[in-house]
Amino acid sequence: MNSALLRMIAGRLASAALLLLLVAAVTFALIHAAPGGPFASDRAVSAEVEAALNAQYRLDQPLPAQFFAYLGQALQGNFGPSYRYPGRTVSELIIAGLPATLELACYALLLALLIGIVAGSLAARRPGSAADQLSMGLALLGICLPAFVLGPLLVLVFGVYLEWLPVSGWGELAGDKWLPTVTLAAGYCAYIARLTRAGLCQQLSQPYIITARSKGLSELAIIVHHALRGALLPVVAYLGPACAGLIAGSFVVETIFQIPGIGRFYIQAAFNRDYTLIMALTLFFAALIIFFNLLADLVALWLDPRQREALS
Amino acid sequence: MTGKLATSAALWLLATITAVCLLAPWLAPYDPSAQNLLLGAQPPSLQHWLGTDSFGRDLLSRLLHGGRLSMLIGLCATAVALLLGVSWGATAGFVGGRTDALMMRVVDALYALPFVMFVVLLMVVFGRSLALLFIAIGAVEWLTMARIVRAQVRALKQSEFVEAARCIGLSNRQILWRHVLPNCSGPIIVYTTLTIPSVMLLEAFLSFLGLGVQPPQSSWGALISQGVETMEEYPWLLLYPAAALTTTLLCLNLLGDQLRDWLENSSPGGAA
Amino acid sequence: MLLYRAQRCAAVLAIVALLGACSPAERRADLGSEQGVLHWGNASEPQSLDPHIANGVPEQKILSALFEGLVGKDPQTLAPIPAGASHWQVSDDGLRYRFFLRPQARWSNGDAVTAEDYRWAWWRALQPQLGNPFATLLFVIAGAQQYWQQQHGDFDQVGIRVLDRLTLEVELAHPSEHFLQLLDMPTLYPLHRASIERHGNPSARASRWTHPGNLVSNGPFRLRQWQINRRITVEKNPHYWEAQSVALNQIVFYPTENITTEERLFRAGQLHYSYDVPVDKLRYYQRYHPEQLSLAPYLGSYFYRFNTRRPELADARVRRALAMAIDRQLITEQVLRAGQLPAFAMTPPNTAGYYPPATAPQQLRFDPAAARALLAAAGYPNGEGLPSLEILYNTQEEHRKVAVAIQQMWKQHLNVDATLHNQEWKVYLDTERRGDYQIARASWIGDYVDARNFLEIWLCASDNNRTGWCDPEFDRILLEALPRANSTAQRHQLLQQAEQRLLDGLPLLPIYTYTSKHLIHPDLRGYSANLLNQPLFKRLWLQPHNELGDE
Amino acid sequence: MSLLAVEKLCVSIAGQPLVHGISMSVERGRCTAIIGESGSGKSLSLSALLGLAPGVVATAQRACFDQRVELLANPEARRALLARQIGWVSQEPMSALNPFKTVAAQITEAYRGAQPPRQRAAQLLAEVGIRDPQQRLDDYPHQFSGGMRQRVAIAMALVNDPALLICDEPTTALDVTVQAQILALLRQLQQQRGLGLILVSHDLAVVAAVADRVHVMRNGEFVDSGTPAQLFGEPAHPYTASLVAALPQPQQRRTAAPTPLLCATQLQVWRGSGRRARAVVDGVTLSVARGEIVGLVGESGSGKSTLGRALLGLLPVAAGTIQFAGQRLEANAVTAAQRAALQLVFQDPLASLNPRYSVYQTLAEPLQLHSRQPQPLAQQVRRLAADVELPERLLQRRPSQLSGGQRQRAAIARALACQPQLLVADEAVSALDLSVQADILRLLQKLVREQQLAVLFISHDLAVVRAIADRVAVMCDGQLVEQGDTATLWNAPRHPYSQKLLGAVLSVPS
Repeated sequence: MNSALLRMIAGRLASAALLLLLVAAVTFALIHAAPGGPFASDRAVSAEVEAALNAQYRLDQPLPAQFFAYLGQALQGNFGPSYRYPGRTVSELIIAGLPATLELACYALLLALLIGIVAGSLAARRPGSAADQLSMGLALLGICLPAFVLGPLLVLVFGVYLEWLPVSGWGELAGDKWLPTVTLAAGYCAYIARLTRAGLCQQLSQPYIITARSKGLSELAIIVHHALRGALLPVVAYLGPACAGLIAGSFVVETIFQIPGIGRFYIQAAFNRDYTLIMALTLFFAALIIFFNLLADLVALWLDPRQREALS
Repeated sequence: MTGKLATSAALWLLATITAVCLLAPWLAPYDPSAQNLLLGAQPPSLQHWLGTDSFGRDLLSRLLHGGRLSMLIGLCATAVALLLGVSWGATAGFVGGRTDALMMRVVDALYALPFVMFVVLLMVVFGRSLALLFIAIGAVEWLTMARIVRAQVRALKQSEFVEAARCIGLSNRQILWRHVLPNCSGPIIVYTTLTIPSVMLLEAFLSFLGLGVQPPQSSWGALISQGVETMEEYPWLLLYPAAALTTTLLCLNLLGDQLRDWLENSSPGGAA
Repeated sequence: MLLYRAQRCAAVLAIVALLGACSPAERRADLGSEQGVLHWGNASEPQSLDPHIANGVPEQKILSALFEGLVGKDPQTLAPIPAGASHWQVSDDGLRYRFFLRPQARWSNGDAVTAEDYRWAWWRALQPQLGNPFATLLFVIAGAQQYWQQQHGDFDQVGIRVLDRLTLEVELAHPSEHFLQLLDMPTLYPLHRASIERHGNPSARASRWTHPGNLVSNGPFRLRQWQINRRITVEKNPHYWEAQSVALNQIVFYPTENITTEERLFRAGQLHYSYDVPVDKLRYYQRYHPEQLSLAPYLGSYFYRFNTRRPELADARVRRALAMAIDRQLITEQVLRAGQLPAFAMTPPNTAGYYPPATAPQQLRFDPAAARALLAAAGYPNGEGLPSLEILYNTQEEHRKVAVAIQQMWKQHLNVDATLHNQEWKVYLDTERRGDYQIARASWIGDYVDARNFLEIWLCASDNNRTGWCDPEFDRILLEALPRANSTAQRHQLLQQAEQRLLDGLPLLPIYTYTSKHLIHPDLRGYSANLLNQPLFKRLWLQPHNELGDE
Repeated sequence: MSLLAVEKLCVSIAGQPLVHGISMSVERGRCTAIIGESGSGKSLSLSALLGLAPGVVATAQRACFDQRVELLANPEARRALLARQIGWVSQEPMSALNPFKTVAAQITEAYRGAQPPRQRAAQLLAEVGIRDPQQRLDDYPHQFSGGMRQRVAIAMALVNDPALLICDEPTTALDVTVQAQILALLRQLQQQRGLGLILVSHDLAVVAAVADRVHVMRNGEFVDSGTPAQLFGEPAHPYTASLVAALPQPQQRRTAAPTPLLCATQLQVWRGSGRRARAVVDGVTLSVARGEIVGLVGESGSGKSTLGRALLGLLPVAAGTIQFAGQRLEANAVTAAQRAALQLVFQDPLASLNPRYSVYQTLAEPLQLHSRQPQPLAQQVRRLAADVELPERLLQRRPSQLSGGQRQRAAIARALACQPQLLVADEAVSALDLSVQADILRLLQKLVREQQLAVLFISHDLAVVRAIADRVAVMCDGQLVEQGDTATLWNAPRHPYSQKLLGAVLSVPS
């Protein structure tokens, strides 16, 4: 069992390495295909300067050589200097932006899980009831209300009209984490609520629920102790890929609320042709997605003894 | 009861929105790019039902034309996803064995790619091209379709009626086209219905970041992103496009859900 | 069960964490006013605080708080005022400047500022590896250009001489009225050699000498904290020679990229100064808080480049027709609305006393009938036969607005179809440089107040020309006649001649002259708008307004 | 004194009455059984009585437990009873246990006694006959076999020493030998503990083996009641009589053609791949002749279905040969003629029909492929339908609009459309109600007689096989342990496994 688990993890890590290589290659090709270099600016840069800069950053070498040199460095944990911000290494920039992004993602995920599971459970308790229709209606709305619509609307209502909460920043002013968190969480919350409801409804129709009922358990106990575990399996399966979405979502939310996270960095880096930063961020996000997918699978294994059996 | 009512309401609403957007060139009261700088941004009035933007352009006309483009992108990208996903998934599921394992490995691998980032990068770098937008979005959305179709095909391949079909001597291609794919059509239709809104969402997301369709063309995402800039002064410029997008997505999702419920309940293999 | 408990714990934790961050709203600016902390909106994250690498306006603002050149500028008139040098002498031929440094000037670590610090800094500014975008500014100094182009490797041949610890002599290549202005630019600031060399090769871009704790500066403030994408804090430099008259204790620079957000922050009492004002907010401030709105002329021109290598634009009559078919008044008043001036020439009016040719507004007046006639004369009656034109601009709301308006005017007045093509900044630069465009949006912001700075980009050999337009006579005036001019009046006359040639050739479509737009907190005193939009931080102070006055 | 007394219980779902006033009672130490075909309402009435099914409305004049508690009037009291006094064992051992919890946790979840829970769980597991109970406490349900799971479910019901145990089809999904064990266990518990037992079943033999009193249920009503001997011995009510009559009865033997049509020698079939591969069929030699029905019996997992498919050339064979009509049959080189001649009928008629095809399309498809007859297609389809006694008006219907028996007829007709010589019927009647089962068996026999078909009849139901087969082969763990003439094998099984299997068969006393 344990060795099977280790084998699975090892296999996944091996394919992850391959995948990261692919990501690196594609990204590298894409950014170097892009017109305009990192040092282009409105004021013409003289040929001498450009040559000196290219030599300094090895941009004068053939592309494959650059790529392999980059890979060699990256494997040693050196992601190079930022082109846009001389004097900063890429790692430094990522570490500077990471806390805000992670914090935002964590809060949003927690909020989404909390509200999503509770709302989904309430809805599944009596399918067709007013509570069900209300929460599922809201969930549908949540799915259809993208962050870039919801965010500005929340800002308009709570920040501008009511003046209850700050409209931008992260950890700068009291309460400025509320609006970004809610904005990012809404969509996920809605999905989780729907998945929980569907999962619960499905589990509640299983014969073992009747068995549980025949033990004289209350409906709440049946949901919490029996049905929820199975019902959460689809939620867990969803959460892996959802992390990818969470990152994509953080692009928008960080832009709307001017949060100094790495999502915003990414877009800036793409605009600035900060090659090393784009490479590192893409690889970082890819690794993150792979990691979360693996994590989701491990959690599913933990939740579901049958899958554990199938593994060994 | 209410579900049925909501569904038919959604259907009618969606049909109406689609119709007026598609007929935008004939229905729109004004030229969507005709400016009236002296008029500037005006709140909704009798002349301009949804008001005007700061160039004095009629919002309703822009909304209709923008919707046309949004829907076009939604449909085309979904078609790309559908074509790719169904053929890939059906092949993998039906052939099975090592081919299947390999093909699904590819899908798994692609799943783990930060596609949104690639799309962002692609749009930053090569910008502007609508065709690229379709392809980029379609390329993101086909993976789930492939998984769904493959799972369906595999399940159906094991089913007794497919075995029966093999037993009476049908060729693989006949089995696939006559017995397997038609029975996948339910999930395919449902997922297609659900893909359209997510594609529209992705387009809107890109337009919001300034990477989607380019002026003078306009999509709902682009209108929203412009509306956000001036939402305090001219809230109608945000609210109406947002409402249009949300309503359309809502209708599509509602229909997709209803279709799925309906198919699940009526499918013979389902809980009877 | 375990799962359930874990969920509950997580839920409670999440709520506590989020709620913990919530307390009654505070107004940062008010607090800052009392503590002498200035909260300054600064647009974007600075690329670097190395004066030889940074090339943006936001960086320049921070550097001007950290460093001080030999000569400063009066915040109102921009006239040279003593700074690092207490006084200076100019030779009669205008070629030799002798600067006498203040003996009490100190670096932020207490070291004395010496003439050698200037010389070394200027040596560093001319190292090509650094990629200094403003190195060309030093070319006024004799031998600098040759050194830069590596015609000789001997820095001693460059006209910079340290006469003694506190005396620096500079020899110019030719007389330049604007030389004193240049001394206030980051590229000519002194640098603390020891602290830079401590962090490696002084001409390496990736040096860490500019990080907090490493950066040694000679200005009224010193670097205290640098949180990437959040804020940069500078604090009063106790070693500054005039420290006792610096009123501010700290300045916090915020890289708030989105101007809508910045305006909201200002309104919420979080900033003393905003980098910009959204157009749609101008009306609100003009009506309700005119005292907080600062609109001032800004030394910058907004224009379109015509690619004269394209056959359809090769005919100057077509270009002129296009230029006469736009109603600049309408654009500035209805689209831009921030008091921008319609422009009919390249150089902004009153650039250090210089005015463009007086006939220019008449030449490029809004006259649809004349424009149509010109177009017809060029062979395109009623716009027929003219291929569709494409306006290239970099993706930005304001550029789009102007382009959309112009597109509409051409359609309406000339029946000329134009399409808009926006490109992301770097792509746009690349396209423009390759000449792969018809009409491209452009702008030029003056580095210093001098008309030549605006005209020299139209030289045949200039990398900034990019239109294919080349007029030998124009080049001759600027390159040969102008350096020999021996009075300001003569100089202005030559410049006007050159500009007239430019307007005759018309490789550009002047549109408007910039204004700087800021929101200014009533507590911020000592601020005066100027053409270069350059504040003098050491002269600013904060005066908390009356408790009763708060609304 | 009755433990449970129910009078005039009515049950309805969404306003539609489904059970119309049934009355019953059960005493301590006695067993009351309810028998009926699917859809008669037997399970529904009990789960409604105990409030196990949400959305079901139950009313009764009286539904009294132990003379004290009115079950329907007081849901809270009923729930308390469920925990302590009433145990319930459900129909499906595969899904009646929560797959996510260990058996110990499930057994003791509602435990109110004083013992340490794990000890109690181990004790109960021992009592229901699970070996090494201590070791198995932390196992999950999927680690138990079907019969063991049913034992766990019974242990779970017994945790608080209930007075009444309600078993809903407790053995339906189990193999015969396991069924016999479970029934023995129930009887033993009933006697040792003085349990009152309510048993719901469709299987007359099971009921006859356990019950003291039987109610026959049909369309929501009790149509007949009595002791098993009374009911099945001399059925008074016509419905009871028809049930008894539908029990499979041994038929007279046919004479088979002397040369076998299909002959398999030393057949070996592997399933799975890589390390998990194993021989599911191992060294089987079997033959079937025209006009003969060969029964293939064995417990689930013994390899019966795999063998059947291998014989049809649907699965590749690892070793051994198959001769069909004098020619070698290879799975990867089946000729069109062979394909048509070898047909299969499945257990689940619904799953074996394309849900999107009407009966007509289903039948037309093989005809288009194979038929060389000159008549128009429609006519051929109609004749085929007539052959399997399928009314012509059903031809345009989809499978979901047909009854179970009609579907199976359609499935058989499809097989016949190819004009087969050998028909493999894989559990072809197992999913059908007793009366329908009898009809289909009759149809099969008619076809064998009229068309000189060879039939391999695979079933786990020994009574059915005994009734229909001329010869029987017994399969165990992939091997044929014994084969021979039906009557001979039944009367004197030689192999120990056959003896065990046949010994476990229950029969209805007549």
